[in-house]
Amino acid sequence: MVKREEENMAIIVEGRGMALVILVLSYILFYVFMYLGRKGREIPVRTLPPMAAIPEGIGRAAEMGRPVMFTPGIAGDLNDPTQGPQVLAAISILGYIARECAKTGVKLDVFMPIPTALPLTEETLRTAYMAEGKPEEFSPDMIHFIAEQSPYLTAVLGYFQRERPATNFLIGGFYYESVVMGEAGNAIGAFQIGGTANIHQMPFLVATCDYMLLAEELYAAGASISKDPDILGCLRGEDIMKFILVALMIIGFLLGFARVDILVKALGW
Amino acid sequence: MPYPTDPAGIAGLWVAWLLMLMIYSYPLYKENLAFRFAEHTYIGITLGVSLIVAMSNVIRIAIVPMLQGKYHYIIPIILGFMMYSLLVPRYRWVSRYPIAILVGAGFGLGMRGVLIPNITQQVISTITPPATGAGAVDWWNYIYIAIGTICAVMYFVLTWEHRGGLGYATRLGRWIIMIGLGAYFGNTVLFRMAMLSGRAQFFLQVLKIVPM
Amino acid sequence: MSEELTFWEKLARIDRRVFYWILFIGLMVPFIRPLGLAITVSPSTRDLYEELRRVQPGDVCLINIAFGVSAWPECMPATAACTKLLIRQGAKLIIIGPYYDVDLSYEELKRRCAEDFAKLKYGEDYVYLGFYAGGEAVVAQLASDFRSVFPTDAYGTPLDELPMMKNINKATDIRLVLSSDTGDWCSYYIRQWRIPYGVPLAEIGIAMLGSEYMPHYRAGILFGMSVGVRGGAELEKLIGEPADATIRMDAINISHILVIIAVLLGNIGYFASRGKRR
Amino acid sequence: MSEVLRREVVYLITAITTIIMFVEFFFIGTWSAAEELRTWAIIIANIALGLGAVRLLAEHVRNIQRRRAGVWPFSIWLIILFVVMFLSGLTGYAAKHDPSSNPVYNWLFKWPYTSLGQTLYAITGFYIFSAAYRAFRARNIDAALLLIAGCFVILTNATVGEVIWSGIPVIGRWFLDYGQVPGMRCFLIVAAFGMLAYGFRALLGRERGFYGEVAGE
Repeated sequence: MVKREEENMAIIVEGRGMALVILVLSYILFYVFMYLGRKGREIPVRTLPPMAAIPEGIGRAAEMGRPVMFTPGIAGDLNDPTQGPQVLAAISILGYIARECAKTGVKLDVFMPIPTALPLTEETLRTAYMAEGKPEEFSPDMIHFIAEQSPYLTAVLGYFQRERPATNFLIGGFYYESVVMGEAGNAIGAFQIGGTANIHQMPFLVATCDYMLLAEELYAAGASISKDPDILGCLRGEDIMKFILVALMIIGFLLGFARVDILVKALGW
Repeated sequence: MPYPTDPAGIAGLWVAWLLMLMIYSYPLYKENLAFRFAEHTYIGITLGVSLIVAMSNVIRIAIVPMLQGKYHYIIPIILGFMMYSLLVPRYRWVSRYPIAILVGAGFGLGMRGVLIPNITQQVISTITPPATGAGAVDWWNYIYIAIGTICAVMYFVLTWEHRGGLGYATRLGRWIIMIGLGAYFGNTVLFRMAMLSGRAQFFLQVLKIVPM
Repeated sequence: MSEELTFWEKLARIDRRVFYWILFIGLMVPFIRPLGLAITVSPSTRDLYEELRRVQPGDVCLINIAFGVSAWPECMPATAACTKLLIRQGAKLIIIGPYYDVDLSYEELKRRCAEDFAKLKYGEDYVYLGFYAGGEAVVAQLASDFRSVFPTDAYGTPLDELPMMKNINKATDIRLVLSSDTGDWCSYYIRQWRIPYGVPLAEIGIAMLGSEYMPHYRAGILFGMSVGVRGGAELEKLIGEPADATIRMDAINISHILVIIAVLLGNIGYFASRGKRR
Repeated sequence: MSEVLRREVVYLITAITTIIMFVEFFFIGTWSAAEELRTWAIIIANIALGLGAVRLLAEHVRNIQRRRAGVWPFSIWLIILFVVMFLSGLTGYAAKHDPSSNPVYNWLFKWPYTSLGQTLYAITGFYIFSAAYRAFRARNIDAALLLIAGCFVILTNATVGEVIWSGIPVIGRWFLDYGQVPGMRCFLIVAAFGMLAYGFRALLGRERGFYGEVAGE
């Protein structure tokens, strides 16, 4: 299936060597700490307030007798390099939210504008309700599909005032809809938890949500709930990579004053 | 767009104008029948447009090449239709196969795509000193960006407690992040207001208060 | 909640709809009565203008309309001003766009530069190749072989039958590229055109991209940059033809002042009512 | 056996696809498989839209059947519009390979559709305004920094800023060109690691949350 046309001494594409080193190094670190985690090594993790607030948000909905809304933003199809992984991370978090909703009997509405993610969403909800012993409460009607960004936004806006959800989860790959949903959600007094790795939308979710998962936290959210050794191990690996980068930056920064660019060249390899 | 002269154009213009007001009745007043009408109009039309576009994409990317001899394109077409197994409870799991390819492609492209622009290039830009002949201001910016980036990255250390030295660094990091978010927010205001002013202008244009 | 609110508390809790009405009406005012506040030209716009002025008659320039109809208010003024300038320099234009409503945008562009386009002959002085899809891969393809992406122009005429396109088939045949974006298209052109082939490139899209591409502009990768509608207004000033963006800048000014006033009210209300509570 | 088919094979396909993308990126050579898989993914995603359409229409048919208060007449309207749009587009496409060649499709696309698009795109103007009013309050140092940076940039973008004080654009430009850089850069870096770790677990078949499986079970 794969054919190589040219034989050359160099096998790595020019300028991508360091990227490969970083990838391999990260993977090794992730693996080592995942292994240690499974062996029972304790890895402390900073609690993520947004995750801790999920039960609070759902409890609030139960008290008020109103639904809970979840949406991953317009994002992109699962094969989209930047949006796809965010959608998947959001669906993982949705699994937890759904279980909490099933426990408390709160109605959950999911607005999912991504057709390729529909099967995963359905499967996740079904499993969550099953795990709580209430499979009969799950129905595919909980998932609302709307094609394209702006119509999806209008549908969510209409839903907000018609159904008045008590809690909104805006977690995933957001674009311009973030600020509108965040503010419109605020206007109906909803408690809101946001999350995205799309830098251009972070300011708006920070401004309009009560809690917010920023960048990496979106992917790591699972750890603070499940204490899954795999996720914790990866987190430790990520932290060590961050320290390595910080060390490189400190050294490079100091070398910069002497105008020694050896590190710049090495990183560009 | 010039002010239309044909009846269909004039009707279109007024329909567009009314639909705009129906949508804006939501922020300016509250959810109401007019908004609901515009909402459902939009969802219905867009679903039609998207399906037509998706269909022509499939014809262009898959069917035409297949008819020209790339017979293996029948595979992704079958995989695509495997997604519809979701509608048949017994065979729901079949939809996982096409999804596995999408997820794999997304992760593969995503992970390889972040290494250079998000990691190495960001470090390189952080440690590249200002050009020769740079003034004090340039050096100050160099120091600010380097220290700021380092502290902000430290803020995201999740498996160590933020105490001692790390505590100071992360607090500074948090401030730096807030400055970034504030500046980004402020910059977006320009774009959004330009768009909204376009609608305000359209409101007047249709009424012929200002020329089109 | 039901207790009587003080004036300061009310100030901190003004109903959103009050702001929305003020904003929508405020934005209409300058269209009826322009304020004409002065506009200063920023260095990135000036660099853009200077480089466009260096275009020689007969040079072929590519204009990438990477915005949809929804972004006309922000992107169209700068695109129109640059198009006018290029036509006056005697450049030949190739116009393309990756959004499927690009036909409407192209018609609008022609309408805004009607006087200039009237002097040109289609096929000899400018061509419209129309819609293309497929993201960065297609931009790369375009750099090496135009005809594989656009076998014909938007009207179905084969490229070889268009006199202007006779010797044009790859990135190096192009004098410069202007990309007006709402998304990532400029970075595709940076990676696939600017870096490998050295084709001069400028971004003339939405304001948010101004921050994103500022490092590229500073590094000399982009020869110039027009930032949103403000860039459009600056270009209109430079070519001496105030148009849409100049008027719109008044609306921008009003809206920005309103935002600042709202922020001040919010803070005054917040601090005054907090003081009371203590 | 069916468990293997339902789970392990799926993870294996994900992993192989991911690795093919890596190989193409890092190693010199012509890797047509990667290009091919990407095209496949695009085809699959386009076909999947029909699934969404089925779901959307089913929801509105249910609304009508159950006479859902306040909504069901609109559901009828939605379905009528969809049918008109789809059939007219189809006729146009069949005739000239261009849906817009049908006048009904063209009219609906040119007026209601684009106008609603512009309207919704611009509606953010309202919400960003009220978001600034509520969020830009100096409750603590964090919020104060957000406020200061935001206000300077807002006044810099408007020409009126320099009329108020000539220093405003200087400071505002500093925030835009330098002030925001470290914060944004840090997000790029940490989000990248988040994705690497998440993708790594998916590659090993250990991240199954999105496949509807609860971790640890």
